[in-house]
Amino acid sequence: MTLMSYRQALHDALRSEMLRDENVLLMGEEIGVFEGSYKITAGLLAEFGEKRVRDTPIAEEGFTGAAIGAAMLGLRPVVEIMTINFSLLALDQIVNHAAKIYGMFGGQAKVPLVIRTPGGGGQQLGATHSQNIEVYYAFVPGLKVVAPSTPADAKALLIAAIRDDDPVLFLENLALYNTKGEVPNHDTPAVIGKAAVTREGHHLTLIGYSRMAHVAKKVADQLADHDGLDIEVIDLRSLRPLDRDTIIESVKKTHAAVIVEDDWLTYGIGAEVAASISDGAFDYLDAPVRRVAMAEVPMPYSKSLESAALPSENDVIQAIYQTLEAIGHRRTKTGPHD
Amino acid sequence: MTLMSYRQALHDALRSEMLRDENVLLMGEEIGVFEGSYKITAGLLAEFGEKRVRDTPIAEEGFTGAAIGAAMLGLRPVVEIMTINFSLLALDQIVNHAAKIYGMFGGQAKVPLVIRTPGGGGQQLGATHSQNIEVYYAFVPGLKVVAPSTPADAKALLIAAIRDDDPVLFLENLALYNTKGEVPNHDTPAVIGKAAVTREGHHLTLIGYSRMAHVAKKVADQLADHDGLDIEVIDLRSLRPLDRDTIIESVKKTHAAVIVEDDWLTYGIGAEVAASISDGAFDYLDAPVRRVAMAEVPMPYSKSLESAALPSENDVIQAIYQTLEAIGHRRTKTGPHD
Amino acid sequence: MLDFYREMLFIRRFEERAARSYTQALIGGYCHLNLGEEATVVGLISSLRPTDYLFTNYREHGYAIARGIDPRRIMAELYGRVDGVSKGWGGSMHMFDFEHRLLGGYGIVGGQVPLATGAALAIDYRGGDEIVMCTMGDGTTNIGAFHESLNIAGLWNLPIVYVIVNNRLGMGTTVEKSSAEPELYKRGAAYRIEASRVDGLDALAVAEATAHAIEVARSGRPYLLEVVSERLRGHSVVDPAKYRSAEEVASLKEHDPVHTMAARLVAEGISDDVTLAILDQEVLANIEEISAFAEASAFPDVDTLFDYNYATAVPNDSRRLPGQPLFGASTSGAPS
Amino acid sequence: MLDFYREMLFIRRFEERAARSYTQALIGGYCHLNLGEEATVVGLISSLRPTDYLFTNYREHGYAIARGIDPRRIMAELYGRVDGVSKGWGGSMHMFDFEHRLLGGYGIVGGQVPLATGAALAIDYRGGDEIVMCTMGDGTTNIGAFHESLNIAGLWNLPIVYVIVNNRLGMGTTVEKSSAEPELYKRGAAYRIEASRVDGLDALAVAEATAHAIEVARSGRPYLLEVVSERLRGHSVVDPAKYRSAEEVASLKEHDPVHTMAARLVAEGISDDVTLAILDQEVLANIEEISAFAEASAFPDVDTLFDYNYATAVPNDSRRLPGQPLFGASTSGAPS
Ligand SMILES: Cc1ncc(C[n+]2csc(CCOP(=O)(O)OP(=O)(O)O)c2C)c(N)n1
Ligand SMILES: Cc1ncc(C[n+]2csc(CCOP(=O)(O)OP(=O)(O)O)c2C)c(N)n1
Ligand SMILES: [Mg+2]
Ligand SMILES: [Mg+2]
Repeated sequence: MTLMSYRQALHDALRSEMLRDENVLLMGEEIGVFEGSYKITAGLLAEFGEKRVRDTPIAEEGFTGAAIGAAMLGLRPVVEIMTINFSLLALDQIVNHAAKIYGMFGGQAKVPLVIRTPGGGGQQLGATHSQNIEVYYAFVPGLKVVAPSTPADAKALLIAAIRDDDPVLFLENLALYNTKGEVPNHDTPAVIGKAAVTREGHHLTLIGYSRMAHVAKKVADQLADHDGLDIEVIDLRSLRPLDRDTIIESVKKTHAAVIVEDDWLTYGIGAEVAASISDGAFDYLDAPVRRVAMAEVPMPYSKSLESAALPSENDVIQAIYQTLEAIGHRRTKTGPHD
Repeated sequence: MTLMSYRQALHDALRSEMLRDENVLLMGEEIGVFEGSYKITAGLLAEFGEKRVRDTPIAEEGFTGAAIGAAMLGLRPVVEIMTINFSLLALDQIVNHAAKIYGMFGGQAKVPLVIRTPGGGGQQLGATHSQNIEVYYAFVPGLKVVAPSTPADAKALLIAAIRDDDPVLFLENLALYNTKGEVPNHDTPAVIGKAAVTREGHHLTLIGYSRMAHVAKKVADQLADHDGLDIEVIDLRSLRPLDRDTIIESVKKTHAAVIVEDDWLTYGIGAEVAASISDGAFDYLDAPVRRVAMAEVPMPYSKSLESAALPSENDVIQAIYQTLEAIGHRRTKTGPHD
Repeated sequence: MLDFYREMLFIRRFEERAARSYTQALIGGYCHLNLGEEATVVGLISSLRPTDYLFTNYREHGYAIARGIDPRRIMAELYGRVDGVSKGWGGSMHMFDFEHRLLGGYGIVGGQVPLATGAALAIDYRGGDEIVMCTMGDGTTNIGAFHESLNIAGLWNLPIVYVIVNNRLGMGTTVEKSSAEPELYKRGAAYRIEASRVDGLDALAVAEATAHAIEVARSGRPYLLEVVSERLRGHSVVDPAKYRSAEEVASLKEHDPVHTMAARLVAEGISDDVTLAILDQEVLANIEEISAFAEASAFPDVDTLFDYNYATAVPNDSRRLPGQPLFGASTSGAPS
Repeated sequence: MLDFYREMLFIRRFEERAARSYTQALIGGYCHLNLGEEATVVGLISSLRPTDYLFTNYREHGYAIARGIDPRRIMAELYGRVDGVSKGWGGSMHMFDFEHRLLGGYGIVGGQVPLATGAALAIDYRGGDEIVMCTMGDGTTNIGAFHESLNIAGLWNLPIVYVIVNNRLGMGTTVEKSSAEPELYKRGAAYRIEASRVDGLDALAVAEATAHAIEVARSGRPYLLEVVSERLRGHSVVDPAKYRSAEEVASLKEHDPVHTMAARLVAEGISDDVTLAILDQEVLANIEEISAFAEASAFPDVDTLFDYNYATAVPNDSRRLPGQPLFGASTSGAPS
């Protein structure tokens, strides 16, 4: 194990997969000479040359589509879309082409493609640069969508995504790049499609992904220290497939759930998670599933408004206490479970 | 009142708004000379001329963006995107621009724009032409999204959308164009943001929108005739804003809900509806909210597979009975409510 | 020339049969025909090597035939059957056959252009000597994907021939109403891509121009070829094309490439009316067999609905029919 | 010429102050400066009438200044304050002022191009005599929106001047690496749009070329103007621009348009060193006042977070803070 940043873990995964398989190439804006907007690809142009590290024109649709076509012929392109906001320009190629080609042609062509892109919020980038629209991808059959929150998962899931024969949307987060964690030295791919229980507990299930999996863990640890609360934390890791089993199993144990997400509440990722819990753990839930999410506005630039629009640790804590309170109330009324 | 088709109602609304306000113009592919792929705009080029009925090049991003820009200067463009599948190409203009301009610039510019586009499925159009991706729009603050199911609502909501000062995504459906209904002769706009209870009942709440609001109504009527079941039907009509109050009120009365939708299940429109019900009617629900939706595959062309992938009336009926059965079961266990 | 004619005639009769089958509800969805474009199709494909790749749009039956795919499988695809080239999943707009290097059949206008560009990138990456041909309609040159792709191909010296099949209409809109520069091949200049225009009603001329374009591509530079062709009928089978004048329709008939070629064969003494009539009978009989084969082929089994969810299986994949509950016995099926 | 110089100098000092304020954390997010583009900005805007419209990208502080917007409000926007041109909602990338007809400030590369085209459509629709100017960077010419928009403007004869501010880099990528036709104005030919190129370091030359372009636009045809300019520093304030060679940086300094213009003013006897130094002191003092004004302005009140949800209020609008439950007292607030 080595302690390293999320950024370094991504970089190392790219590099070792490029060394392992010469079909792996990188494409994207400013990933070469500029070394990447967020420096994930720093040094790779120097090491692998222009053939394998391709600076593209500003043409998200064109170069993403080109990567899909190259993948159909057996290359394994890893595309960087500078931020997920710009991926809207490539959406037709991703949804109508990458996601469809395998099924629509009766399984004749695979699309072993990875699209890496960071979500964000909280960096004062304003309305067009602060969106978390991963639900657009998670919604689409034929795609896989992963959203690691730790450096170890970032590495293992990126390796898995590159080796996977389907198009994978690999969600990163601007606020995670500098976070650190222990990362195994070996190159073992993770299993795509599995959530992780990152903290065991029995009072309530707290669910997040990407940056919010961090926040969830932090809040849970804090409440354990300060209040002796024992909260179970789930990091979804994969948004498509969604690992409902792991979530339901936890809620069956804890009887309550709070979801934390960086995207807008209505129709966001949490909607599916909450709907799934309310269905699969119907007889076990002691309180409504609570969602803590972004205020539904185009993200304002000004710090005062941006802070108000983004979910804070405090919002999460409040939602947890309100949920527990509701349970206490109900328990008094109906008696303990089992 | 006049009995007319959904197509005719749309046509009439466009025509009378064009007569009323000369700032209203139509833009889209093949809406003029070709008279519209689905003939909604038939005759309007002849009546209003090329200035107000504009055949555009095949450039969804370009002409949708142009319509947004024209709206900023006070025109009221009504854009037709031939099917919602092609709207992916215009998504950046819609999400990053139309939806943001009012808020991002501190309320200085309005975008009085309507985007009309049909969803589909069930016409053997294959994977790229059979998607229902309205959730992409319903998710976005700054947009309004309406989805009428009857000719009367089609007319009243289209008039409302044209007179509204915000960008409105107006969802139509290929399978609805030929359906008929009574339509008021006057031009009264509907209120955007309100669901309709299209059938009162107390056994269960059945929820749909667009084509599925029809299916829901039909199924409910059928079950009333055959089985004496009294099902309440809600037509969402507006997906953003979502009228949670009307839904919750109904479920508080019926204690059970089934949602029918034409889009994919996971992360679809129904997820938010189910999550909202499970939260807002938590103490009233006697069974999990059931969702009947499309199978999560790229839509196959072949009739056998397409039929299997699409929700049928029978699927809805089955879900209703299973839900009622679950309630019966639980009621036996816990006794009736109240 | 006779070979060209036979192929053109075959496409003609195949498409006419497709139109008929459509009205008989044997074919569903949208169905776009190559009627009028037979000389273009045959001329374009004739110069390709079997190892070259072809990407095209939804108007591709003729291309599939010309590439040498068993026409029974093409018709079976139209009929939505398991023996179809795309196993019934694609239909008229989405035909695919890796063996014959027809890499689709795409329903989104312009969607194939970036993909084809990427295939050329893959060839270049591996140092192969194949090239990619990417066809599109005239209306398609106005969409962003065209611009982005040609720029990338120009920058990266990719081995690709972009072909604009200019049938002068995108549905009902003329080139003049949709393209600010209606001499479409001239758009190559915006990317320093060599370009030319050829008469698409003359199969031999098309073949010659294509051979040059392919040569350029094989030497490592993209090429833009505009083929001025014709659409004999409506945009798709269901379009009555009322927006066309009687004179226009008459002129179309007059320049019909199949008839023109037949007349030329006779005039040049290469064939005669009787031989051509016999050939036509043979083709027609063949087409009937093809249709019978397609009709006899089975519809895909509902059990196969989730067969192509993913190429690499993963846990928790969603494999539910619309009626099935989210949780319960029926949620199994997923590999784990 | 002295007026041009004063304006250029003002933009120079304003942008330098913005860079400093950024490092002082008075400005957040991304911050792209017009340093090196002062002559371009001033030359372009000088020929516009007050009633003409301007659409630009995220690198727009100078344009906002040149259009005559109170610079205190521009700085206040950078500082995220209520007195900002966009009331603190937009920031550096999203400035807007309807009164001065600056219609944004857009953060998505190419996003402004269709919008500007539509504004020109609206003018044409109403028979107005205004024109639209739409500026963009060199890298922006490779995105689909550029192509689609110019085609539409060419087809519909719209009164718009598209301006490519070619600072020879899109972040770190050179024009040659991103555009297959690096003489960018030549791309106008793909839409039969008149086009030309001008030296962007010479404000007078830019003004002259712009005047011609605007004349064409006002007569009802689009125009494509390429202005070859310079970016003195990194892509944004935080970019150290390590990818540039020492010689390149030296050459940039040598051709600095503000210094060049100052030298010219002195050489041509229009001004002298002392006068220019005094002018600079005045400008610097003014900038400090501007910054002080911005700093004194309040942050937007959290209560205003939902003020711009919709221009036309509707029932059931979502107005919840992240911590608020979906149901309960706090869900009110919506107009009904
Ligand atoms: C992005 C997109 N927009 C619109 C359509 C609908 N559509 C299908 S074919 C067509 C016309 C295409 O014209 P052209 O490129 O000239 O090809 P042709 O059909 O004439 O062969 C249109 C608008 C589509 N399939 N995709
Ligand atoms: C669609 C999109 N892709 C990528 C970006 C990130 N980005 C911001 S500026 C920029 C470079 C633009 O270069 P150019 O058009 O030359 O303008 P300049 O910044 O040089 O003025 C890029 C890639 C973006 N904002 N939008
Ligand atoms: Mg055409
Ligand atoms: Mg630039």
